[in-house]
Amino acid sequence: MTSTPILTVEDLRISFGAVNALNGLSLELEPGRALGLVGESGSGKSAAALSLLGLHRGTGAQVGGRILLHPRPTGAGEIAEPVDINTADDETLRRIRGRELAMIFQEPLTSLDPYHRVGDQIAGVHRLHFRSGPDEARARAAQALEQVGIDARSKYRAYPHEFSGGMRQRALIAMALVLEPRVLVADEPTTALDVTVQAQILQLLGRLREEIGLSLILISHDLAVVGGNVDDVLVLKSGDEVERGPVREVLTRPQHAYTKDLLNAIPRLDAELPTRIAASAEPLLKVTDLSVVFPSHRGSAATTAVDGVSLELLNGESLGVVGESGSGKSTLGRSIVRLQKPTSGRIEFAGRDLGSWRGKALRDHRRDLQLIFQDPASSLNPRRSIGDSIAEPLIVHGEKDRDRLRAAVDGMLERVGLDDSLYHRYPHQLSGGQRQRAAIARALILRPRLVVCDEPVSALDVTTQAQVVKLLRELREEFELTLVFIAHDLAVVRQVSDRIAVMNRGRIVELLPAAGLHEAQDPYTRALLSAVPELPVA
Amino acid sequence: MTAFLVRRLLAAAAVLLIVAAVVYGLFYLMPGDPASLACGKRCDAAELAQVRQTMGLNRPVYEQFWTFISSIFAGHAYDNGVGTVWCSAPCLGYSFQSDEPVTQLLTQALPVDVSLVAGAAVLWLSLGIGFGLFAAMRPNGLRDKATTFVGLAFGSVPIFILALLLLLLFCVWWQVLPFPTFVPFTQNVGQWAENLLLPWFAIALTFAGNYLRLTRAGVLEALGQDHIRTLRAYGYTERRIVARHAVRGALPTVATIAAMDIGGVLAGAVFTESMFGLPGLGKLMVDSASTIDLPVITGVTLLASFLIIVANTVADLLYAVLDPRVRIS
Amino acid sequence: MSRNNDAQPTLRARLWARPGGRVALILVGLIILIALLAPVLTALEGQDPNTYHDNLLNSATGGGPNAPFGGISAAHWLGIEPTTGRDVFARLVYGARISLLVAAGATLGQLLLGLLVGLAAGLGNRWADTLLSRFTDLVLSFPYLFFSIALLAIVPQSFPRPVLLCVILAGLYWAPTARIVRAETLVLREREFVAAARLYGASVWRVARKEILPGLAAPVVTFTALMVPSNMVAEAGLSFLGLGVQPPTPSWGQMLSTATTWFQTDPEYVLVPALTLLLCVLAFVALGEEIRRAVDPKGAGR
Amino acid sequence: GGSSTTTGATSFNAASCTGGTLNVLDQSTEDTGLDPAVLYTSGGGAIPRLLFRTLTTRDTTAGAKGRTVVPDLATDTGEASENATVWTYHLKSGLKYANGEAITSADIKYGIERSFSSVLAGGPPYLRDWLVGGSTYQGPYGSDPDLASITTPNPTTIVFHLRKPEGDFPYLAAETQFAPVPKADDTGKNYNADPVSSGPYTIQSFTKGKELVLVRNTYWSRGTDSQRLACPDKIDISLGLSSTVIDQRLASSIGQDADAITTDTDVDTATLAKSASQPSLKARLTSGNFPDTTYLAFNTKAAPFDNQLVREAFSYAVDRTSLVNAQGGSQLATALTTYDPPSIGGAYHPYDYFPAGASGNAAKAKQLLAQAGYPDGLTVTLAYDSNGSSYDGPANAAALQQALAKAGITLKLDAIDDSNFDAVVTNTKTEPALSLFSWGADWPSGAPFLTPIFDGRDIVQGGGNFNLAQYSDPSVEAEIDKINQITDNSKAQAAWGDLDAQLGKLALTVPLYTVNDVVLHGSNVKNTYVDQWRGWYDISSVSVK
Ligand SMILES: Nc1ncnc2c1ncn2[C@@H]1O[C@H](COP(=O)(O)OP(=O)(O)OP(=O)(O)O)[C@@H](O)[C@H]1O
Ligand SMILES: Nc1ncnc2c1ncn2[C@@H]1O[C@H](COP(=O)(O)OP(=O)(O)OP(=O)(O)O)[C@@H](O)[C@H]1O
Ligand SMILES: [Mg+2]
Ligand SMILES: [Mg+2]
Repeated sequence: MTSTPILTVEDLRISFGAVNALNGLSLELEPGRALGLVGESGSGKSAAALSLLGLHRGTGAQVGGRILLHPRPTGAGEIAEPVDINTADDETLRRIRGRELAMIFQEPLTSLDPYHRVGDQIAGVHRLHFRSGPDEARARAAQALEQVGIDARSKYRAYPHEFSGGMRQRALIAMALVLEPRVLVADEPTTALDVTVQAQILQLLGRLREEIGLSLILISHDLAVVGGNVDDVLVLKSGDEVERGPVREVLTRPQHAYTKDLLNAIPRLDAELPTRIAASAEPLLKVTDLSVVFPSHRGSAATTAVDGVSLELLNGESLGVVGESGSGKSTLGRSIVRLQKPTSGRIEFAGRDLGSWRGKALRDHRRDLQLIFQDPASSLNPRRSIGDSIAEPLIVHGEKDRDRLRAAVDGMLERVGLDDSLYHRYPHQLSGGQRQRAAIARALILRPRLVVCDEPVSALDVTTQAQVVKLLRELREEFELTLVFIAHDLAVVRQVSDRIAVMNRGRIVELLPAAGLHEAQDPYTRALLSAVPELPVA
Repeated sequence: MTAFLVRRLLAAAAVLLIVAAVVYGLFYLMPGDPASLACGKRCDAAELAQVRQTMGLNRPVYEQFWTFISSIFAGHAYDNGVGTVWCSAPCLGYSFQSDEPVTQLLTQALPVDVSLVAGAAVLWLSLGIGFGLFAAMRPNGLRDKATTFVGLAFGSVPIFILALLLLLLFCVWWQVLPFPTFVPFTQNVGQWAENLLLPWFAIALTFAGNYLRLTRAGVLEALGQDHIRTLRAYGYTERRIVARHAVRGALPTVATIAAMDIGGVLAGAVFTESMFGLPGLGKLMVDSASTIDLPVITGVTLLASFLIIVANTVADLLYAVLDPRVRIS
Repeated sequence: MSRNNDAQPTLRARLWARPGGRVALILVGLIILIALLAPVLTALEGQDPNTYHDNLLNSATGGGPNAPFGGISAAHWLGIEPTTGRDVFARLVYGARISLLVAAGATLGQLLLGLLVGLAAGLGNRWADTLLSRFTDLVLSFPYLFFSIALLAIVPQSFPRPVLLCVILAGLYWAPTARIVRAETLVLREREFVAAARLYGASVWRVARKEILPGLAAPVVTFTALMVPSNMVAEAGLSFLGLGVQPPTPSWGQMLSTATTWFQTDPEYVLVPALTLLLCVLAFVALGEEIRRAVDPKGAGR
Repeated sequence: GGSSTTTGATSFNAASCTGGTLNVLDQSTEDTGLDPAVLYTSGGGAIPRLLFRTLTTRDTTAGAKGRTVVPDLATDTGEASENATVWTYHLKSGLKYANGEAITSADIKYGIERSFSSVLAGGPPYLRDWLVGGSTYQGPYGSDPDLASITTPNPTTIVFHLRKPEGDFPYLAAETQFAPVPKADDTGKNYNADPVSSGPYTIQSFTKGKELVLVRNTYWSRGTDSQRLACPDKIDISLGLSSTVIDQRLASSIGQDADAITTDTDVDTATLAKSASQPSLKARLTSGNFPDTTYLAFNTKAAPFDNQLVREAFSYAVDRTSLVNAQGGSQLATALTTYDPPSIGGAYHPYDYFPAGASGNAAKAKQLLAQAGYPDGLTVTLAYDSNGSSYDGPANAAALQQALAKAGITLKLDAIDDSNFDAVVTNTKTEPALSLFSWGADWPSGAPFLTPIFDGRDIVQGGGNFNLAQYSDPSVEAEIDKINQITDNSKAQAAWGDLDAQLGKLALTVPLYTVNDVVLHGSNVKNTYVDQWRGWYDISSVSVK
């Protein structure tokens, strides 16, 4: 391509006080091209993205270097001269934001104003930049919503909280689209989503590039996601560029060791399976015809979250549970540890009916059944230190001696690979991976026999994900754990589980050995398999 | 929504019944004899007994209570010793000390409090929200600290001191306003407002500080949220962001507290009324408490409770209306 | 980035580390100290709060102080009270005891009741919640002044007034705290760390104490810091209606209410308690604000 | 006190004083309305006297002469029978109500009869006590409507038959109970909202707790009434104001407040202090007296006050200066060592048997206490009215506590709620050993001042007892009866004064002070004086022209 670049970034440096988030990034973006920005958590991707729109202003972050936005080739645009985002005055910046450069934020759940209707928010943006009348703005907003696959007729007047995560993500994209910007910066647009929705969104972005010649900067820690959707890729590590090039090039023939690590950490459906850990023959958990129905509530219809599920789990076995969002995985998991009361059916644990336990007896038995929550950040009390949180179960079960407590917690911290100096840290002072380890430590400190892991890795970047998966395997061996491993990522589940249950609409549609995933018969399972993003092969 | 209101109405009725019962209970524990107060300083035993009978005080408490409750719905005929007075429903009893049905006393007093709250609320909301926004524009700056300090200072002065200060300043020293008397709105709007200006300010200044804090905190919290960053990323001006979006985050709380404060003032602004000599519910309450005029005490208390309950219900509704994430149930 | 220190500093240390917190702590400490040291301070001045100084008053013109500026002198640091000649400084520092005692007692009562009812409603089953919430609404809809008047009249005078004031203020004002606590508890109990606690067998009581309470700290502390001064003002209001502590016991509210008539001729007499009250309010509000920031682990650096 | 100030005398002319609107700023709410049977006034009150004419009334002149009784509806102050048990009055001619009808003696009788009805209770107790058959009569609404001891031989004559001699009857005849009430217009309890006026004004509108507006009674004329000038055309009375607001409004005297006056609010101590340096303000201050005494009341049936030495010790120990200061200084109160205050006129007989000096004689008190068997002092409880604004309120209690402490007496304070104070103290069953009490005369004579307090026959069991000492001595009672027969007022008063001096030696009470009323008026109000009967402005005399 010969066209002149839209965006030129020269020696971009960003630091937050003593922390250097980015140490001199340079890049050029041409119309219609897509650039992938990858790197593990904390490598400076979001910081860079925010700086492109000048969003670090007034936050105390120091931004150095130049970010030049070039005028539209036709000259019809609003800017005639190249503008340096870093030095532009507020008014110029205001006109550029959204109109020239639009951004989709990493956290779609909170990026919409909860007090205004989604449609109105999109229309408002249109009015702001085009000085359009209310009717025209409304029509354009509706059109943009339809474009991202949201039914404008029924959803225009909805509030953000009435949207699912995927819909909010798409609403944000619609907001960007309504302005027909030249560059879209999409910061992890799919992390929070399950594979099927993720695929939809990536498709949409691709279509837009073709249709309106949008340039795209796609940020992700997932090389597989980036793989099929960008032209060039740039790998960041701790604020430094380690490698860049055409995506196929980089992914198939990585030069830098770090890029190789990233690639290796990606769970693959075709990866070799680790050796099975032997399970004993006696059953530990027996679920018979379990159903959980959430009664209708405030106008919404009753939901059958789990619908007649039966399972048997041997002592020491690991069962993977997959299925798309809302298929009842968490509800099943919570029922097993009795956080959720089943509507009908029976759960036997070590030959005893779980439902018969009450009060004190129930509290005593609880130690055998633990759950590792989907989101480690919310399952650790933000106002208690990690150490206290891990010690708490022991205290509840009668341990009073401070020294012994401390020793136990330190031992456990060490076991999950955390330094015991972290004892007094609060959850927000840890990285995501560290938090997940802490949550695991708390679940294991009572030496449970069965642990349900509810999506323990979906919030983590690939490298951390790989570490946690490895840790779980080791712990299984060491503590003779029986594991229920819930995830929506088939590739991850496959690595941890002996058998895999595929759930759809509350039912187990297929139960396969991990090794036999490819032989899946159920059309739904096949659909899931095909939605997994794959790395391009050389 | 209707179900919510119906449920609230039933709950309110129950609450009012309990309040009335508690008032009756307290009344019988209270020292002092309303009959002997009504009878005068030098009243002999026979006379006292007569008075007691006329006032219905010789009947058992529960009977008196029942009469009270039933007359709310059915009205009641009171024998005032000379003839019978018919007190039609909703009859809240008959004050033997002022020889008037309580309902009439209440309807005379209520306009005062309605007038008080009408102006005061407008003032305190505009002062509080206005200065709250002003303070939030540059948090921790000089003007933020100054406005917050002034707001707090006014809020911490007992209202009777503030009222006095206002009287001295405006009526005695500068002589720009008349000493307040209550002129009904229907009689002369101009005089109504002129006379109530000082009471309005007295109430508003004590309250505004709280609204300032709430608005400021709400706006600052909202400004730290992600969706504000979205607005910035789409080119909104900072003023528009604060005035149209950030302030929305503070509104549910502000509106809720405002509804409750309005209920509180409606239910009787005792100090304001007594300092400015306004014949509202608060004054009626204090006066009737000192003469232990049970029917009036009960009537005022019930009306006050009712107003507070209404305000609380409005507060809940407002919260739900202003925060789309909250559903009324 | 996060600090790497081992032991977490205590709340006091964290407060102290913040300049605003230090000022607030010092102010509040000073106020408490003044109240505690009232006998010492008055001894230093050489006065006591109850001795009349009729010789210093101008009996012919209403009983105000003879000397200008409210009779401020080396012997009477803040002047003397009109019509009695009692020492204002002595009454102020002794009054601090009553005012603080009433405010602290009432606030504590409100806090305990509010926490108890709010937590029970927030953590209990639907029945308990409905019942307690209605009860809270009931108390909230009591016109408090009438009930104060009635209760203060009912309870015999032999019952110590400061305690009674605490009980009444606590008994009638806990509802807002309970409401806040309940609302916050309802939010917190849905959080996964509460589910986690139930999962390892913690009792409801322990969940309330260890998991919910720390989360309530920020909103409740901020709210409570405002309750202290508002209780002081409430005491002043009741004194104004003649319902506060009985003479000769001094309290700020009483000083304020008797001072109203002296606004023009002896402004100093009004200003002393009014400014003291203001200072107290500011100190407590600042303390509340600082505590709120300090208990919020994310706010530690802010 | 004693002397009165008259301002604007130069410009005031009774002949041309009519016109304008007088504004009255009052604290009173008049919640109980204006029923002449229910009102408990002294000398006909301030506002009631504008609506109700009575058989006699007070002399509307400034100074001591204002304490004398003069005829009003009647032609004279009453013809007494030989021993003052039968009193006869004749009405003036041409007397009319505001509705144009003639006033008859039967109406006066009916008005008095009404006051016996229990539904119209509240007035003074004397009629019930003095009239033959009064103690059993139930008022005109019952089965036995007629009170035989009042006869009306013709429409202009009325005769009262008393069961015992009462030389003070003419004073009583000035109370509103002696106002005529036309039977046809009697609405019972509701009469209080719109009574038929016999005075110079009639009610235009009346909202209890808020406002009372009076306009001229066109049937009234100065020709039949020598005691009221009735200058303003209209009198607008604002009710239920706070004392601070009244004080400030009168002091600043702006706009309509220049034409304002008050009938129930003393000047603020602070305003008083300000007046010292502001002659223009001082010129608008008037002072006067209502004869009253605030005193320490001993229950002599209770230890330790059954011991006269202890009572004397208390008399020595009190510090009257601090009490006077607590009232707002020497302009507002005067220390008192006699039970009868000077303002009562002839019945005042100065004495000081237990000289405490200005600030108490602690040494003497200690000595007496030791003598009485309390060498180490003693602890007693003082009951007082907790309402801060009442005369016997908390400020006094605190001052007494300080003074008595010097004599080794520890005073524990028992504040009793205002609404309950009288009930507790005046009930012999619940009366405390020591209480702080005050007494005001229903009219300026020794009789209503001494009889209820020291007559043993007036000890009422179970409520309404004002003989707090519970003192009874047949010789004193005989003396009281003897004085009551004297119809020559000055002789009677002198005899009352002597009786007071005789009782004073027993230390049955410790008189503390008497209150002086210092009142402010708007700058435009003329002919203002405070009558020496009640201590308030005489509205019937003032003018705004
Ligand atoms: N507001 C801030 N204050 C201080 N440090 C910050 C701030 N924002 C980011 N950082 C730090 O800057 C570095 C880069 O952060 P950035 O958010 O760009 O990471 P990222 O690559 O987007 O990671 P992720 O994949 O987790 O989103 C990190 O070390 C982070 O801790
Ligand atoms: N407390 C609840 N009340 C009502 N409905 C619920 C509740 N919890 C879950 N559901 C519904 O039950 C169904 C299953 O939810 P569940 O959380 O088990 O899904 P999941 O498979 O874990 O999904 P995800 O991958 O998004 O975590 C969904 O439709 C959900 O909306
Ligand atoms: Mg990021
Ligand atoms: Mg789930």
